[in-house]
Amino acid sequence: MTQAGTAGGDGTPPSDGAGEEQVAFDINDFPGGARAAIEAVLMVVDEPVTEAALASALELPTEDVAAELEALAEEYTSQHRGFMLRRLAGGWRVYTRSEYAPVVEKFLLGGQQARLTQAALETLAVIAYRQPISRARVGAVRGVNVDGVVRTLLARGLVQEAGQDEESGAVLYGTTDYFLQRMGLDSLDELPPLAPYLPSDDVLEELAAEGHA
Amino acid sequence: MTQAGTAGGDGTPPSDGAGEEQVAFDINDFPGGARAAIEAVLMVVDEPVTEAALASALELPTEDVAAELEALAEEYTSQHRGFMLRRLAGGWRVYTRSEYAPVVEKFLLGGQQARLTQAALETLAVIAYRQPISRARVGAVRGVNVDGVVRTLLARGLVQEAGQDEESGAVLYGTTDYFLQRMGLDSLDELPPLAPYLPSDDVLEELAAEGHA
Amino acid sequence: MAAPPEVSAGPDLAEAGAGDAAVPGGVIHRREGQPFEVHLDVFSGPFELLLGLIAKHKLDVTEIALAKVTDEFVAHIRTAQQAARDWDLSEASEFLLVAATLLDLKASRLLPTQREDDEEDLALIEARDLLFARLLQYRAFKQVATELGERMATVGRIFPRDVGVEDRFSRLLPELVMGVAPEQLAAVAAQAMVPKPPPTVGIEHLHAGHVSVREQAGLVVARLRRQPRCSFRDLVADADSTLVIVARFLALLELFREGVLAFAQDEALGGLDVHWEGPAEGAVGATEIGSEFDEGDPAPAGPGGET
Repeated sequence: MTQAGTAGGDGTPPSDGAGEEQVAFDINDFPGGARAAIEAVLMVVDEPVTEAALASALELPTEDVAAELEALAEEYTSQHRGFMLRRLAGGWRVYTRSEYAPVVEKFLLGGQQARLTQAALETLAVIAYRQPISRARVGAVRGVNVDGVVRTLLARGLVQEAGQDEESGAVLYGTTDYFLQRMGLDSLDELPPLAPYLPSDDVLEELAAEGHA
Repeated sequence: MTQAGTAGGDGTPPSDGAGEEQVAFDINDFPGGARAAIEAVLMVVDEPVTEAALASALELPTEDVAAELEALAEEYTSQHRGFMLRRLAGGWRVYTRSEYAPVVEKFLLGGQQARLTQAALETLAVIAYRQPISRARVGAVRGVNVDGVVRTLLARGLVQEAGQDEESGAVLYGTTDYFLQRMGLDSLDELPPLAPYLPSDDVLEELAAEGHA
Repeated sequence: MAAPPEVSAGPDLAEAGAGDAAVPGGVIHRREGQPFEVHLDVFSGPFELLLGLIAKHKLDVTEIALAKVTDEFVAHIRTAQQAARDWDLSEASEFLLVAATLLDLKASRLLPTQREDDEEDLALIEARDLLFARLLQYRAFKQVATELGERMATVGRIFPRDVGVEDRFSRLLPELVMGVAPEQLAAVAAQAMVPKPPPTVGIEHLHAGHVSVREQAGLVVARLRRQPRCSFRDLVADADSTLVIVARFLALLELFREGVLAFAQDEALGGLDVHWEGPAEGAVGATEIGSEFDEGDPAPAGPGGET
């Protein structure tokens, strides 16, 4: 099963081949090249796959794999495919395109997808921006007991337990990768900034100064 | 507990929409048309889908759907995609193209050793001690939907279907011989008794009383 | 102990994600022939209600002229209490805290005092700023939640391919590392099967400090035994923070529920007198007092006092 494995479209072998275990394929022999090979792997993954993992399987430099992934994603878009390739939650994966959600939901879920209540959304927002956070603290922000809502979010896989508060021992919660996916985010850093919604410093100062108005 | 993905396999649409809110889409409004909508569905189903099921979901004549499917299959081939669309066992499904099997194999083999997640372990434990048990019951015990986790355990060969609940008709699950083997047990009788790990009766009663008050 | 009420449910709220800045002014909207109702499915907390009232009167959140809002808020609480006697205590206490702060604010504006360095004044300013800060924070999260809801309804409305490997590859799945002894499995199973204790609500979140309702209950009981008739004012005379006052008040409510004391109040908003009616010594279930509030404290053994 050995063969010349000096892969790499750009001529740089990922490893210096000599005396090493060889791969049973040459990426260039494939009619669709590295791009099609990447597509094939994407068909079998059940979680976002990193560029590094793909690069290792294909014996290609990570940069090449990243470039192919970007190109594939663009290709799917320009061809108006029903699916797309997105980097979400830290890795690449094939998703249905959101325009076709009604059809997919009809097919997969037999109808509409349950939507979150306003209370659940608010609780989710507090957890997303303040994680890891205890239920009590979320309740403090929302001004109401959130136990039931947190249970709902747990059951929906949007939040998960994320350790314990050292002092109080209270369970802390954080968001899941599924949350990132449902938000169309690659990482928590991409959450819309909260700052614009918070009052500016001068408003707060004004408040403080107005004490004896 | 609803289950996604049951539709289509047997050719029946998930719901015929009669008396139900109609899904709000017009196939012609999609940039990629019916073809892209079909692709979207095909990308996320794990059972072969019949033309009739697709036709029903898309509200299109079956002949049109069949023609689109043929066209899609040809398109994937001519574009040298890494996947293909094949009609097998009366339904259509996306598969990796065989040429790329070596890459897929390498990718799969290169994966990290898999560990059960905490959720999977808990689910497995509950099934082991309460078998035969339905997914819904496990979910009730764990307080979350366990459909995905049970699928993982099935794929891993640790649990299997073990009959049907007489009343509800729900599928029941039990552990496999492979499970015993991996646990180093000769039979289920050798599972350690739960009692030492359970809180004392009065604590349990108290918990139960509080939980259901 | 009553399970916490479903504070918000109902798909009717889904549209709130569509930028409807929810004016729960409708909350205290009087329906034909019906008393005021607590529509817990329409709003879900004092901040929600307060924002609704503020929006209704087109006041800026930072506007201090809240007298009218205060009146409506207090009216709302009163009717809510009448409408639902089993109002969740933790929720009610949150409402009461907001109401108390608002009333303090209103009172301070009605009284022509200019006591620059009065401690009460300072505390008042602190309370007001705290309330506003929390209100503003809540508003920010509410708005960003709307944005998250929109993302969920658009770019997030996608489905990953999660098909599993084809049969021909299934033998290639990485070897599963079990690393679990049967005893561990038993422990995991036992843990999963034990009914989860009902979640507790702490009051530590109301302020930074941590005051134990249980401890305050012990203190209150000791004092009442010495002086069986006592005003609430006296009971909290030495309290060094609002939180201590709240904790003692909650402790009194719990003791009231235990049937060991009675309240007397001659007129609305008048002084509150407390009469001790419990045993002169011995436990009064005080070990459980506060278990509902004192998050993180080791839960005392024994069921919740009703026995």
